[in-house]
Amino acid sequence: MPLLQVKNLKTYYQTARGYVKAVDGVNFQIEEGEVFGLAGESGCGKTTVALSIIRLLPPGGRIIDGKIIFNDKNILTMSEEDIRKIRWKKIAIVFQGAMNALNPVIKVGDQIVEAITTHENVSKEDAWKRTEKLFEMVGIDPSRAKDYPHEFSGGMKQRVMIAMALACNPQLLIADEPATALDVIVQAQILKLMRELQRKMNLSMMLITHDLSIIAETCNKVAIMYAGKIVEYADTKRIFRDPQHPYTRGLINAFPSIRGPKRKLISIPGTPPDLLNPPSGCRFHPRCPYTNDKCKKIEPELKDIGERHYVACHMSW
Amino acid sequence: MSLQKLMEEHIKSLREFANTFFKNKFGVIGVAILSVFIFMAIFAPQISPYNPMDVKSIGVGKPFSPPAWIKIFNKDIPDDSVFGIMGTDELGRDIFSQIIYGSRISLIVGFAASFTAVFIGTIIGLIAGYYGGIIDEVLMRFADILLIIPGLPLMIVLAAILGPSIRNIILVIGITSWPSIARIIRSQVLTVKEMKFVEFARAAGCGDNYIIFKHILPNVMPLVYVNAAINIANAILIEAGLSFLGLGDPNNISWGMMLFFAEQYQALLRLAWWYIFPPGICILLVVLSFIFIGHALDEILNPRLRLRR
Amino acid sequence: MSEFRGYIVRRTIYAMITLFLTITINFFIFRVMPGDPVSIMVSERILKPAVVEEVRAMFGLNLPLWQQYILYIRNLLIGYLGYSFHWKEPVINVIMERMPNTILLMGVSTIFSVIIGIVLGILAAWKRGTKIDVTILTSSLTFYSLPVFWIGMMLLMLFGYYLGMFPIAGTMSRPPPEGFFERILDILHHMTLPAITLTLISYGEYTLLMRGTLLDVLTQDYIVTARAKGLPERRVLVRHAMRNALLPTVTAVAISLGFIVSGATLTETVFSWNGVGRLIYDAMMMRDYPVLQGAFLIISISVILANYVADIVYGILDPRIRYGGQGA
Amino acid sequence: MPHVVVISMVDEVLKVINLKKYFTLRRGLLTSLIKREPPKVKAVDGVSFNVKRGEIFGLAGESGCGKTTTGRCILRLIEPTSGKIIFDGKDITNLSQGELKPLRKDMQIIFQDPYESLNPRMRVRDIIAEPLRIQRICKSRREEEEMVMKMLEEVELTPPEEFMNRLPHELSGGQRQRVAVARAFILKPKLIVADEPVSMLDISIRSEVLNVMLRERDTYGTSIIFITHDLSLARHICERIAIMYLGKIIEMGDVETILQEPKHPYTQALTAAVPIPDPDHKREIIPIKGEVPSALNPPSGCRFHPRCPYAKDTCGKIEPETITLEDGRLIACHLYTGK
Repeated sequence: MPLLQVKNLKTYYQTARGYVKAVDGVNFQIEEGEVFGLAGESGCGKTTVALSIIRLLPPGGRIIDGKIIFNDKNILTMSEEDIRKIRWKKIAIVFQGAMNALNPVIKVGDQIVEAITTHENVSKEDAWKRTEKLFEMVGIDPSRAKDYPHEFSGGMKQRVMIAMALACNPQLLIADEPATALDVIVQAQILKLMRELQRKMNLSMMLITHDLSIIAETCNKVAIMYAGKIVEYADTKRIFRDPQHPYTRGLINAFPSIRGPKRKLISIPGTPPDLLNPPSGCRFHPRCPYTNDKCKKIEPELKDIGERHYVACHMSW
Repeated sequence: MSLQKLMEEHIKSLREFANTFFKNKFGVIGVAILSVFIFMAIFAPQISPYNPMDVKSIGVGKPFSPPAWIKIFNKDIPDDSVFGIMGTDELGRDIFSQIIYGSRISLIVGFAASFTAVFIGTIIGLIAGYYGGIIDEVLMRFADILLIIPGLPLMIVLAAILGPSIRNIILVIGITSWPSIARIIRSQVLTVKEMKFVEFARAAGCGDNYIIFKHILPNVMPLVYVNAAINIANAILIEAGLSFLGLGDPNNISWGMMLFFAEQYQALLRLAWWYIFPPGICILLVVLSFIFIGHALDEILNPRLRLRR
Repeated sequence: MSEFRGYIVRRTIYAMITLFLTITINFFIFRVMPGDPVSIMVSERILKPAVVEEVRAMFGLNLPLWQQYILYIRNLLIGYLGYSFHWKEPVINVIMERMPNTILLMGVSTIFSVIIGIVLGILAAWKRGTKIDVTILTSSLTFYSLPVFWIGMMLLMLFGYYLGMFPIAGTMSRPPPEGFFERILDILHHMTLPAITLTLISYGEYTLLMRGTLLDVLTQDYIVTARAKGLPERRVLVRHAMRNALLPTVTAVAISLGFIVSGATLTETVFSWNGVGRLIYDAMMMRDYPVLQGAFLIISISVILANYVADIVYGILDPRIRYGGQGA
Repeated sequence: MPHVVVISMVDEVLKVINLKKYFTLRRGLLTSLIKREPPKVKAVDGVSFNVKRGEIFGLAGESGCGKTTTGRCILRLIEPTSGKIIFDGKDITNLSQGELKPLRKDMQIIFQDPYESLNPRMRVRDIIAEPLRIQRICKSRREEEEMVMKMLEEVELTPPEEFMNRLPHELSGGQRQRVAVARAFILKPKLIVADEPVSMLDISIRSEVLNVMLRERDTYGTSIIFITHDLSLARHICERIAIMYLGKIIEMGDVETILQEPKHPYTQALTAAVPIPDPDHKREIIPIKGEVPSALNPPSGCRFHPRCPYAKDTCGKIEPETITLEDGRLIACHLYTGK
């Protein structure tokens, strides 16, 4: 039984001009101890998937359809009180905006203590001791728990966020672009820390990023999202070695590498679609080099082409 | 989402702007109320049944007569003790006509004083924000002082020294209320100034004047409009206050001045509610209409509050 | 910590500059404006010759302007503001006699309006888009748009003249009632209507500000974090959102003090409340310029000092300033 | 007027000598009266390099290393504190903005943020034509329009008629950036500073914009200073590269040499930290810890020494001078100076 199963998830945003179909029928699952990557470009709906899982959509956002089954229970039908108990205790999340994810007027230690005491019946002193241990674990001097967020650098703040995320020993950690705004060296340090902690604690992790290189070195499995849908979903090595969907191929080819042979960078023509009025049929068809009539009319389904390699494309194969 | 992107998304052609504006409930209500008063002000001589100030018309009704429709509730009042639709004042003049003529002063003072303040404020905000440094420091320090000094006492002092006239009231309100606008404009200029299109213009060899008028001012104007609307509302309130204190122009009746006379001639003691009620409500409506319009403009032009991630 | 000290030093110096410039502006308004400056400072028609001589000497009215300015500053430092034409006593005495009444009225109504404003603002933001929100917004805007003196007149006519529930004028009954508590009650009785008036016009601004700031804060990333941590909604609101939203409100209270003083001037006039605001009105009607100048100066100085205190409080409340860093 | 191509004797379009830019922290009027010496941020602290004609020269490093400031100083958008900028054989360090104006048509800039780089109230045609108008290039409106149309075609915003009258908000990020490229190239400049021109664009459209830029460069023989934090991208675009750390160039040379065999410990760490889009790749160990210290109080000696795994006593005391190694690279590190 997988830890998390997302089935046909549809999350739309209501705007003045109509519904933005940010997530439109997404399926995937995360096994225990697995690092699952969700990759895609800006606006493809990957963050919305994360927010749907903990049911914290911004105003206007609504889950229209689907199931999110976590530990055999459907999160989407739970009461507000029940989902509140799952947040952080079972599913913790590290956000993209490391800079602003901590409350500027509360000491960082207190913000972690608060997470612990909300979910566990421990005294403040014990929680504080645990906080100091967490600080050590993520490589920060425990005495700095008494400092305010503005006294930390960007990388340190993200470490604090990771410490906070692990405060209640969650089963699933969602990391939404955890290192994007940071410099390369710090980014590498943060990712390394996350990999180590994941292995040590046998955490299940969902890593959301636009950067395929990060996926390549971190995740076991990966799903590629395009315009609110998953277009390809398989083992990471498989996807990099043998990408099937034209979008995945384009994306991989667009990434420059510092090692290996130097090659011409290839781009995907056109621009990502407006999710208010997504293209008919396959959403990638206006940018796809292999488009035929079927692609314009019929939406391809995500099909297993063997060895749990799923592709949503009429051309396959 | 960057400020720039937000700004761009809300720049539309005039027609589109009008469409958006009239979809905004506040905007429609504001414009509707305001049009009524502007109509009143323009056609005051045609609409008002009597001359509100003319000495010859003293005695059109008895002093302090309640409005005629009061007879619906109390039939015992004799016919010659009621008058018109709003009654009469201490000299028996028609209050309804005064209300109509009063709209002229409110709107004139509101627009003129606000124009003065917005004009000064925008220029000072542009200069302070664009040039920065010591110029900015001096101008903003000066603005801060004017902001911090209690406005009405300062205006009372100025008006008392300058003497009562519409021009002086406009001047006094104008020169004391520019600082808040200057501050807002300045901070927006600081943001726009840092934007890359300004830097590109400099890299292409554009001079300061060109950059200020071609690149910065157009991107500051939305804020100017919003603040002009709010500023008119405040100017109208201040004019009423000054007139109520007896600093109004004695030759032109205004709503504030009506209340000044009401107070002076013991209208409260006589429970002459018909004398006190209408000016206050008119001030409220006009002020509210500008606040509504400002609010609507703000929502359309300055979408910070509307677009949440 | 030195950042904080720097902040305090900066604020102190700014307050001093503001004070100095206000005093200077005050000097020039009354000497450079059209009209005979001597007759503004001293009235030979009304005052006794001895007094006239004293005032002339103290202000050096025959000396060049810059020497007058030096004398003016010296006089300020020793608390000499001139001699009232109307009350026939030193201006400072006339003002100080009325100061407590104004402080009392403004203090009470500011406290009430801040509390009401903040509570309604939080409520409106919390129930955003509901009927409660719309009602609070509309009423706040309406009271903000009404002339303060008109609200005073309506209250006075209804509760004073018509229902006779409250006194129609003054600060205290004449003669004052016997006994300490009776006197306090008497003052409160007189103060009710003016205080309500002032509260009504000033609470709206705080409501709108609190609502706006809170809505802004609620979209911040750290609020999403707090929710994601599974905190109950009430705790997110109280512990995480309100603390950040209250900070700007502190500044707003200080900045709006000038606005409240303006309101108080009108309110005191309507209710014949024996304070500095009413004094300004009376002095203006009597053309008692020394009192007008003095009252304006004292009020301005008080507001500047109150602002200064608020700045310091803000610095203490915001850890970004208290412990240095990118704050301020 | 026939376009006279002046072939200069020098094959360098730009020579930067010991460029420094110290920012004085802005303080209130009063604080500056009380304290004598205002704190200074040494954003650029003695940078020397040159750019050959038609070359793409990379300026890379982490945020706050001074790469952007260097780019701005070269164009005199920021006044350098000291040093020399020799552009096209002319010392432009001390020219007034007025004297600089005619030279401005030979040097241009492309920015990172596609949303901030175009005035939201101007139409595409006006945005692209702005440099023409400032420099008074065109004699008639028709000539101007033709040039704008030609430029739009070159950056593949076709048909040009369709894009001419658009406002920036009617364009996608990639299209905006192409407008920025068109605007920068319309005067056929000799040098363009491209400050992270694609880092805010989605990966799938990056190369399109880059390719447009590179093709323009080939057409006009423009030199480009390519400022970037992305070493993988730099590798694919640049011919030579300079790695900056806290206001100094610590290693400079041919891009493949520097990135494949980095010699400076910082460059080694930086290249090792770049993630590789290949799941089979085994990550190298990054030997350094911590983050970049503040430029307000840079470390003494070699600025990298507190984080350097090979730091010796000398590193904290003596600043390493820049030396040339046999393979032609320049490096500033005591491991190679022999001290």
